[in-house]
Amino acid sequence: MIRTEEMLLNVGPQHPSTHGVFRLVVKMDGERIIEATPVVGYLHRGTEKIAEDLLYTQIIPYTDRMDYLSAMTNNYVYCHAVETLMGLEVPEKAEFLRVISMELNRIASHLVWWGTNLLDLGAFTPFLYAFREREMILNFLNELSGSRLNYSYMRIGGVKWDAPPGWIEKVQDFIPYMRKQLAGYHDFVTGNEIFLNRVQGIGKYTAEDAFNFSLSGANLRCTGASYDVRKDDPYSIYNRFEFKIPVGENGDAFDRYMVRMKEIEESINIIEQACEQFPKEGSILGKVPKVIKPPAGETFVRIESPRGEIGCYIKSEGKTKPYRVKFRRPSFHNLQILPKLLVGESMSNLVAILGGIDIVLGEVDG
Amino acid sequence: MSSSGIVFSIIAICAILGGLMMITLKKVMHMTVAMILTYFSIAALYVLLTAEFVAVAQVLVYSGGITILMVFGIMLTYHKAENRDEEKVSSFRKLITFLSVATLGIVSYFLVAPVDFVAEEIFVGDHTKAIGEILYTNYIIPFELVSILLLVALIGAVLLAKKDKEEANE
Amino acid sequence: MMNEIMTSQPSWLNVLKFTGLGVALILVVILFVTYAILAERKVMAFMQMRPGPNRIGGKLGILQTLADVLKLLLKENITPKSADKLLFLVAPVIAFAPAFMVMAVIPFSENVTFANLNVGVLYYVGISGLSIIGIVAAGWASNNKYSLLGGMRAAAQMISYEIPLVLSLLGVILLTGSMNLNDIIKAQDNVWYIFTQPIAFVIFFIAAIAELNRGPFDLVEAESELVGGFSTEYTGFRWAIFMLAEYFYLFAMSSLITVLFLGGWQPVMFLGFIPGSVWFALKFLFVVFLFLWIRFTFPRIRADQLMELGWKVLLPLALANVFITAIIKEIFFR
Amino acid sequence: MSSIPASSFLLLAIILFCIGLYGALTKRNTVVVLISIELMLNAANINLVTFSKYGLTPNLTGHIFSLFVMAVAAAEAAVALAILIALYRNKPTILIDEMDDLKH
Repeated sequence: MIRTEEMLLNVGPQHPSTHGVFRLVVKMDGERIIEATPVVGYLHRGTEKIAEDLLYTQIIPYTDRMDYLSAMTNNYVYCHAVETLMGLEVPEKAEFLRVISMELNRIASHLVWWGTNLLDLGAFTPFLYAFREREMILNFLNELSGSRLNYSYMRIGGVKWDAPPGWIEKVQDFIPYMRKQLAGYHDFVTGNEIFLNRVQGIGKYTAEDAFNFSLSGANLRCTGASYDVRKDDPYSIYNRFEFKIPVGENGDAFDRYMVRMKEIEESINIIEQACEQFPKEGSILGKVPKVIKPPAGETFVRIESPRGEIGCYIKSEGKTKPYRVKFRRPSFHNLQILPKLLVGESMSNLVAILGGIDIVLGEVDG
Repeated sequence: MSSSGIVFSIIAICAILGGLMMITLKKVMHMTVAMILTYFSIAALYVLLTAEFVAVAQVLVYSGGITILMVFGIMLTYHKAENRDEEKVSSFRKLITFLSVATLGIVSYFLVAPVDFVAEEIFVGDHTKAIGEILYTNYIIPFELVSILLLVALIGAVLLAKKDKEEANE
Repeated sequence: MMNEIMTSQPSWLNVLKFTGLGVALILVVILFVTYAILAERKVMAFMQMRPGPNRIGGKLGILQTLADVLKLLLKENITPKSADKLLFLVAPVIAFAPAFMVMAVIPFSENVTFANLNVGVLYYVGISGLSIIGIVAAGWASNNKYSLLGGMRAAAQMISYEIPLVLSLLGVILLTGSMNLNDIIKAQDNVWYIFTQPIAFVIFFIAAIAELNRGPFDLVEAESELVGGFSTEYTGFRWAIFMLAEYFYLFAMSSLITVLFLGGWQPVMFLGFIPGSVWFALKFLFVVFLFLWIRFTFPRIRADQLMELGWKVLLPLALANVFITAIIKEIFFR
Repeated sequence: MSSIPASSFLLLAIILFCIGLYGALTKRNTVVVLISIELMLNAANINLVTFSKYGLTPNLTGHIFSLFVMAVAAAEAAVALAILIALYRNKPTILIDEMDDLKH
């Protein structure tokens, strides 16, 4: 390597592969990255600060905008936190609807990741395939919540709407179709030699590193550490369903890819079981007081979002507005390992690694 | 003037123009681009001399060669003030060099001017085939030697440019 | 034709004749390019389950490309403030001119060859290599880091792929005993070279994709990595010139593959009553379709992997192919 | 064809050779010096090819020699650039008269 002059390159905030307004200042020697510094905050909206001045119910729409690809899980973690604080009982039917919608959302989110990650790697077509299936899921969620992206479907103590007639059957019909398509995805991409060369052995780290950087979700499970809040700290009614936690071995970009692909399968399994056990009767909203005023105290709950462990901390002083709301946003934590991974890699690997981490900038910047 | 005469004049003007631009321009990139003109004109000249194979070889070798030189020019001088190198050469030295080179040119002109051979059709048919046959019969030993030279140059260049051990460990 | 120009007396008639022929060829190629772009978008849309261009010129979007070109013509030609103005202007020309020059040697049918050079194959390879200089120059002159990286990648890619490309041709040249493209077509009277030189075909095809800078080897532009590579700073018609050059090369390279490996205008047996130009067009369109298909199927390869493929896989394979072909020819076809 | 006298080719070769020589002597940038040397070799090539068409015994030998010259020029350029890299690693300069240290 000739020691040519180092070059400072601003990747982003306007760059096709930064998935939003994310900036990465990389110092390069030719195409080799010497140092990478992520610069976040371009999309910071101060959700947590705004929440301090809102009624408890008014905060729900703000949670949609954090991880806009899986708004359901964000809704849920917030509602779950308030419910824990108030000790509210959630009706069974509502829990089923929550689980089905969350898992559908997880599939939709992973599909976006699948498409965009391959787009980063230079394959254009898978993106459109992924969006075909995502479109169907968005239609389901649209029928359920009246919105395609920012659902605000969850309510404190239940959900907003009951499933429309025939909705569960439609979702059940979708399950075999999605399985078939998933097999097609594997045929199309997973066995591709160029794809394997691009992701195998790229952005490798160990389980220890992952824990030290407090990674979660597929970014943690790709190293072989089996940790999933749905299993390890079950919430909602996840303990009623049978599903596996897919883990990787090497902790490289390919394992992250495989873990997410298998997670789609497991989500399908959960939806299948949930649809079978779905109670026909029952209310969708628990006994919730007119004015939500949790008793003084604090709580922290965590659930598994498509991107990892999302947590919500609420401190209440017994008023109608929270004293402090704090979200543990998994994308933000997952991003922390990026500078370590990028050193010594090339520009092409940069997009592969960044795409493999699967960040959503709305969540990173809060 | 026949059409070949016109073609020759155009080619000659292009070649000289490229050369002059190479000397006068300041940036390495501009110089290399100017040289494309010259090398390409020389290739055209070969076509005029019915040496198609040599012409094509010229284009093939120099299009790659120029690209490499450009890359080196960029790699080693990027961001640096390129015209720094002009200032340091004194105009006296330039003048002296110019005068001596011009003298050489004029002297050789008088040597060359009386040359008046007649062009002959040296070979009717496929030049390329004939060149190949001669290369593999009369000139087989020089040909093999050149291939060995190229191989040695290749290996030598790789070794020279290879990373030092301690540097790789850094 | 070349010798005709040389020997003919200069007259306005001749000038008109040759200019007219050149203009006719350029019009044909531009017509192809117009519809190649439309076809690319339509094929891509078909493979991706969407309608594709369908607004301008009826449901098939027949006038879409024209509208696009019009748009590009009307756009402002921006020159970045810190760009090297002269080279920025000249680079598209350097990239485009060879793209048209290579058309001269390709025999489109029995009678239509513009220059029947006896070094046709080498001429094509040599001239097409010149375009890279334009791309490197464009990358440097833009004074943009992404462009520079794109330009450097172009140079590296060209060096790694030119050699397997030429070497894979040697097998064909050995079997024909000539570098004249017309002779190569005539030598495929009975059997196409794709059957006798399958390895050469595969190597040539891969190297051709790299040479054309098309997916999966489109590292030079690599929009997800380098934004637009060498053409990041180019706008309006200058950018269009680069695109035009790219599609000209698509045309030329598909024609060359048709000539070298698919028998050019030679008909498939029993179907000799169909004119040669139709056969040429059919094979040619098939090759173009292959290029498009590959582009939409594969992810982009990484720069170092590309060079590894070029130097460590394709080059030894091409050498082995030449060696084996030589031996076989020496033993069986003496 | 025969209307161009041999001397015009030779004259062009002289002019290009002189330009190359002048460049090689006055330029300080190694890359440019290399280009200039290549130009001189090219000028010599023009002579070789010219005399293989014109002259007392025209034959293809001129073509062959010009091909050899090209091969040698390529080898020379490759080695020169490799040396340049090796030098550049020790001392980041490509100015030819600053490379006069025998030892770094």
